[in-house]
Amino acid sequence: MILDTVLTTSTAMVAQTAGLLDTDSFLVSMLLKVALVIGLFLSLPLIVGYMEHKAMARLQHRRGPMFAGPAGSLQLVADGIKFIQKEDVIPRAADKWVFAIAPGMALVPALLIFFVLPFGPGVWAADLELGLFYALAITSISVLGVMMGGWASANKFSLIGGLRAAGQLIAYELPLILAAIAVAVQAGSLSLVGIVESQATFMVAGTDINVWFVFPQILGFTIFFVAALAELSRPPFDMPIADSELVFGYMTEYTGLKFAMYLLTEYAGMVSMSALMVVLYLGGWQILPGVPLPGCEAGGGLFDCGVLGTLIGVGVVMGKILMLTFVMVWLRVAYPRLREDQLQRMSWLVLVPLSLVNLAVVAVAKVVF
Amino acid sequence: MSPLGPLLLATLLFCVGVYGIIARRNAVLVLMSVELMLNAVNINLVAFQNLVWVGEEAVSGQMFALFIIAVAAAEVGVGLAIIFNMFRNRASVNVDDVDLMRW
Amino acid sequence: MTGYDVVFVLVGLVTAGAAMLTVTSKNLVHAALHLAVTLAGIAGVFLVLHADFLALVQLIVYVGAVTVLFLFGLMLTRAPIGREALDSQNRGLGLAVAGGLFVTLSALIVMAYGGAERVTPQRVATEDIGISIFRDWVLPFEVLSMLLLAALIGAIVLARREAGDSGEAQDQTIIDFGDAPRDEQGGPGATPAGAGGAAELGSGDTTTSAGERR
Amino acid sequence: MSASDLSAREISHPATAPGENLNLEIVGDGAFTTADMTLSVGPAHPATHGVLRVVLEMDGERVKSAHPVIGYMHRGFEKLAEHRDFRQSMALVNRHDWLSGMSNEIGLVLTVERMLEMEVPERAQWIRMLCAEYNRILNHLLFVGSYGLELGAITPMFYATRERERIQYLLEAATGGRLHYTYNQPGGVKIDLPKGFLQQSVELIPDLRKRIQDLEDLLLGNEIFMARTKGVGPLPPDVALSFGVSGPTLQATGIPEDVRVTEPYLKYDEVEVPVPVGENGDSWDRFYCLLGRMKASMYIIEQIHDRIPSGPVNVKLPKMVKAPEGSTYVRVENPLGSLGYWLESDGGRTPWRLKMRTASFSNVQSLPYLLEGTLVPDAISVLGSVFFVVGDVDR
Amino acid sequence: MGVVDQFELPKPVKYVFNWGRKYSLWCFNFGLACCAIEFIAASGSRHDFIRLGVIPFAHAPRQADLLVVSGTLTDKMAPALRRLYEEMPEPKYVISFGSCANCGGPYWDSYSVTKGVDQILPVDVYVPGCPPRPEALLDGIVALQNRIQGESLKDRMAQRRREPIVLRHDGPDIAPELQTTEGQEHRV
Repeated sequence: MILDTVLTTSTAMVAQTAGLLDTDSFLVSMLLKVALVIGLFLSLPLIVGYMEHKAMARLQHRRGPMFAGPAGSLQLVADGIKFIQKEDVIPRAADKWVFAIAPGMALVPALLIFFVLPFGPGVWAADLELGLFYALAITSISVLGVMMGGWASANKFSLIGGLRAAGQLIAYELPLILAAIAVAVQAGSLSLVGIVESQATFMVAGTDINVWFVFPQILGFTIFFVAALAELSRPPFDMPIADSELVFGYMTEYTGLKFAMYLLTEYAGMVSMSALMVVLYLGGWQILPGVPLPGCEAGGGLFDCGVLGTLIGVGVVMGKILMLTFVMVWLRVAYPRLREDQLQRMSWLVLVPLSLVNLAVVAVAKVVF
Repeated sequence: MSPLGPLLLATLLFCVGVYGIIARRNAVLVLMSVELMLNAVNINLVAFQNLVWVGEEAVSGQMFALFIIAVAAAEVGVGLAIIFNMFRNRASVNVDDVDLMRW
Repeated sequence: MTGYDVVFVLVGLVTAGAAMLTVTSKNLVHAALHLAVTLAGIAGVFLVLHADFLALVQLIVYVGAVTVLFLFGLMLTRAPIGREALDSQNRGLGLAVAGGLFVTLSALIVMAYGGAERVTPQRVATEDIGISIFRDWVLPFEVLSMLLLAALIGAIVLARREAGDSGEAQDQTIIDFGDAPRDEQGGPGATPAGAGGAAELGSGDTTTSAGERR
Repeated sequence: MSASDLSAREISHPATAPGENLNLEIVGDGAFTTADMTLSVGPAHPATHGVLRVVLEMDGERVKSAHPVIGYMHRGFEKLAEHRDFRQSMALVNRHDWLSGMSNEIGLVLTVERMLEMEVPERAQWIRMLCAEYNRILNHLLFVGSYGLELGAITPMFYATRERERIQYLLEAATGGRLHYTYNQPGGVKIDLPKGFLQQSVELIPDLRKRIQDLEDLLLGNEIFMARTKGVGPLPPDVALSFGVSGPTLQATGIPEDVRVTEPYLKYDEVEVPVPVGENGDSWDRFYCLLGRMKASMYIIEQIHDRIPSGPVNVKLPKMVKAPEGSTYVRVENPLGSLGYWLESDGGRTPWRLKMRTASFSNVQSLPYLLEGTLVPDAISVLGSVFFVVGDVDR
Repeated sequence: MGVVDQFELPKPVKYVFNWGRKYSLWCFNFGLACCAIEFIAASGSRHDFIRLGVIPFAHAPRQADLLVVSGTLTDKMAPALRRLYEEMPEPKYVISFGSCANCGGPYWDSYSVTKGVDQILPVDVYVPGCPPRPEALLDGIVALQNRIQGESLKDRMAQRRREPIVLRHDGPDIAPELQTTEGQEHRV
């Protein structure tokens, strides 16, 4: 299933063999989906970045970017254009190949996750049977790019940053996965679309009140959110790039486009983690629990929406993503940074046990009700 | 597809692993070579199940592969811990140097 | 030739090449990175064989955890990683054994399966794997969990540095001023972006050279 | 000056803790040294706000020893002062500790006035106190902000600058300067406070109190902040005294030393000066004392509002101020601790020697003691909370 | 880089590229002395140069486009500054902020002070004052931005010495772009 997606996209041009590409329209729709995913991958992080600029500014009694584009909305576009023009410096002591590949290694997983994320009714590139598992697996390999960059830079600050990032990612992957497993248990599915679907039909036991998984699993949601913050190295867990200690962590030596790739990775990670949370806990493109989208009443109420319904659905998902990313920005504004060992202690002594308890409770509840 | 390809690839990986174990003397690299061999076995198991005994109900091949992956992870954890200890005690991770009991 | 074959050949070539680089690489960290490519390639092979679940497990456990653990260890210990330290004297022996083994085994395989008919790989639903684990394999599964627990504890105990154990080798404070110019390349200049650390890690000559220079 | 000039000798004589002898000889065959790493933090590292350089010997992330390297900001003030008369020196003296220009000026004018045995009008003394206390709040606000920044909280800095702007606006109205006032002169202050100054000042204080409460809520009670600062870098009182540490860093160790109380100058003996003290001398206590001192300053300012008399603000000075032959030493409570000027005059129009004892210099001396054995993030936490201004260290 | 500064770009492309550089000045504050405090004030809530696209989140010189040297540069510090400047990738801009950085300022006769950072690196904008007000920095930034909008990257890379912008005291108090009225020409 995963392979089919990959096959049709990557070998569409070379493998003109029977069985793979049955119709032209299939190819076209596949290309469209790839274009859509890449478009979202390049645009959503910019929106989140702009939101961060402005939200931070407002929370700090400032105005934020004002002159690049209307109300500074093109600030990140300007940044991008600037990065293209910057000199590409590779330190002499650096390991050139690893140094050059590392940002790409970080960027590609961030892009790959976007292929399974549902951004609205029918708006996804692939609905994998193992979608959730796929997303978590891809998340776990993004650390390689960070470690490679940290090591290859030939800079002590970079090295420590890379090591911290690795330790942090390993530590927080466990609670993240355990929290996600609890959702999968409750939904009885690993498919992201299937999880959204099961949230639409999940009732409080004994009644017909529809709720999202965030209500029965508020603990799991909290754990997932905290672990996601740590995975993304967002404040208050931004030790790998702690400016006052490590200058810029693993990014210290990176210039121009390579640095921009790391930045894009960070913001794309914010988007994909938020989208995962929306899917897992916040009911996907449902406006409110039990309220179907307009136009979607026909085919089961979730997938067969008209154009209007689809657009509204996408809007709802984007709104929820922005809401979650805003909370991340809010935390950045409000909190100082933890210490590395405190972070590890918090993961192993608090989050992992709690997520195990959460999983056990959900499993028991699933059997009992 | 034919089972020949995966089986040959697995053989190659296994032999590369054997070469690594014999030729390398850095303990970490030896550990890596062991991982290569284990993975070669995994390919074999999956290939036999999915390509050779097609249509059987049991999923023993994948099951074995899963167990091997889990055991290998444990092995790396303990193995690296042992190597660190060795580095700490002997300031070296050469397997040739670990001959304290020999003489 | 189906699309699967094409993909398999591509993935297989990458995997085999990366595996060979893993055992011949002169640089320890490069070896670990090649290993990561190899393991990811094997995940690709699993995909071709329609073992999706296994492929993702491979990604999470091997690429996401084991390789990272290797890299972590290498970067943390700064083991002597010079070129001569990597290979032992019996490279020829290794080549002979591995080559002989490969020829023998592949000949056997070709004889046994050379004429096997082409089949579409069997797809096993994830659900079936789950059912299988908890119906047919539950005892090994529990034993495995005990093993993992034991390994976890064992690794912690082994790697843990006992209190008071740390200073033993370094009760003298050693400030390596001899390294300062090379570390910082002409300036207490301050900055972050100095060339330093990984040069030692990468070329790995620090241990010896620092000792010799004195 | 480059790294190659940085011989072993140069770094190897940092002040060590009393009774502790760092063995800087290169010993052993180096087999284990590869696990250690020398990290040179600064002089342009974000953590050292200013250009202090700290060389850290690290084992993993643990600091084995730390050696501050000072002198990157040495501008030769003491020498320059020998070629400027007292009124000209005033322009330089507020620049060595650029965050507390007013207190520096007061220190120097008090020294000169004591040499000249000059009577200063009452109102001038009260105005000096008022401005000095505002200056103290300005200084502490910046440290509150930058300390938050070092721990990864960005917002306190912005809140602090906002309040600083308001105070600076006020002081600018009186003195004409935002940072460097050059407001004092021997015998008083340059000009009287402008009309409406006191009114605005009275209105400002309640606002300020509210904003500082906001800052306190944002940091002091924050769980992460507490986790990062409680018990980090504790400084025992006796060690602090032996290093000559003063100001909030000393008060945090539990010693209520404050020159305004123990050796009052200006009119500090006529107002009540609360002195906050800490318990353990750790980073949290130091930060707490910083906030406490701001509150104390606001309390003092309110007392000044009630008691400031009217009258002249300066005396007529001769064309050339010549200090009589002799020497004197005056110490005042700078925002960062006790500041002392020792003035030796040969009767000329410039000092024969003007020697400073600055708070920051002594505070920095305690760094090797404090940083040893900490983790890098804790080292940053300590660096930020041992309050110093690099210009004040290097002069 | 590498390509875009080798050739004279077509006008629309040049406009867009210049626009990008103009509004994305990631700035590295080489805060040395008193002026650094005014720099902080300029980044703070009231003056907020992030409005102008000057992002102060570049913690390392590698990501910076704009180097603001604020404060007294001593001879001991000078090599570090030069090295920092070298570490910044092209195209890079330098603002000398404050009298000390411009010419030594009140330390003109000190034995340990470098009299002017232009002795060791090319300066684009001199902002006078001791210390200059935050508004003066904003003014300097806007002047620099106007220059960036009009410049040709190829020419800039080709020339070693640049004609600096010196802000005069008789300019408006606030940068023209921040004013509602028409800005005046206020540079030499």
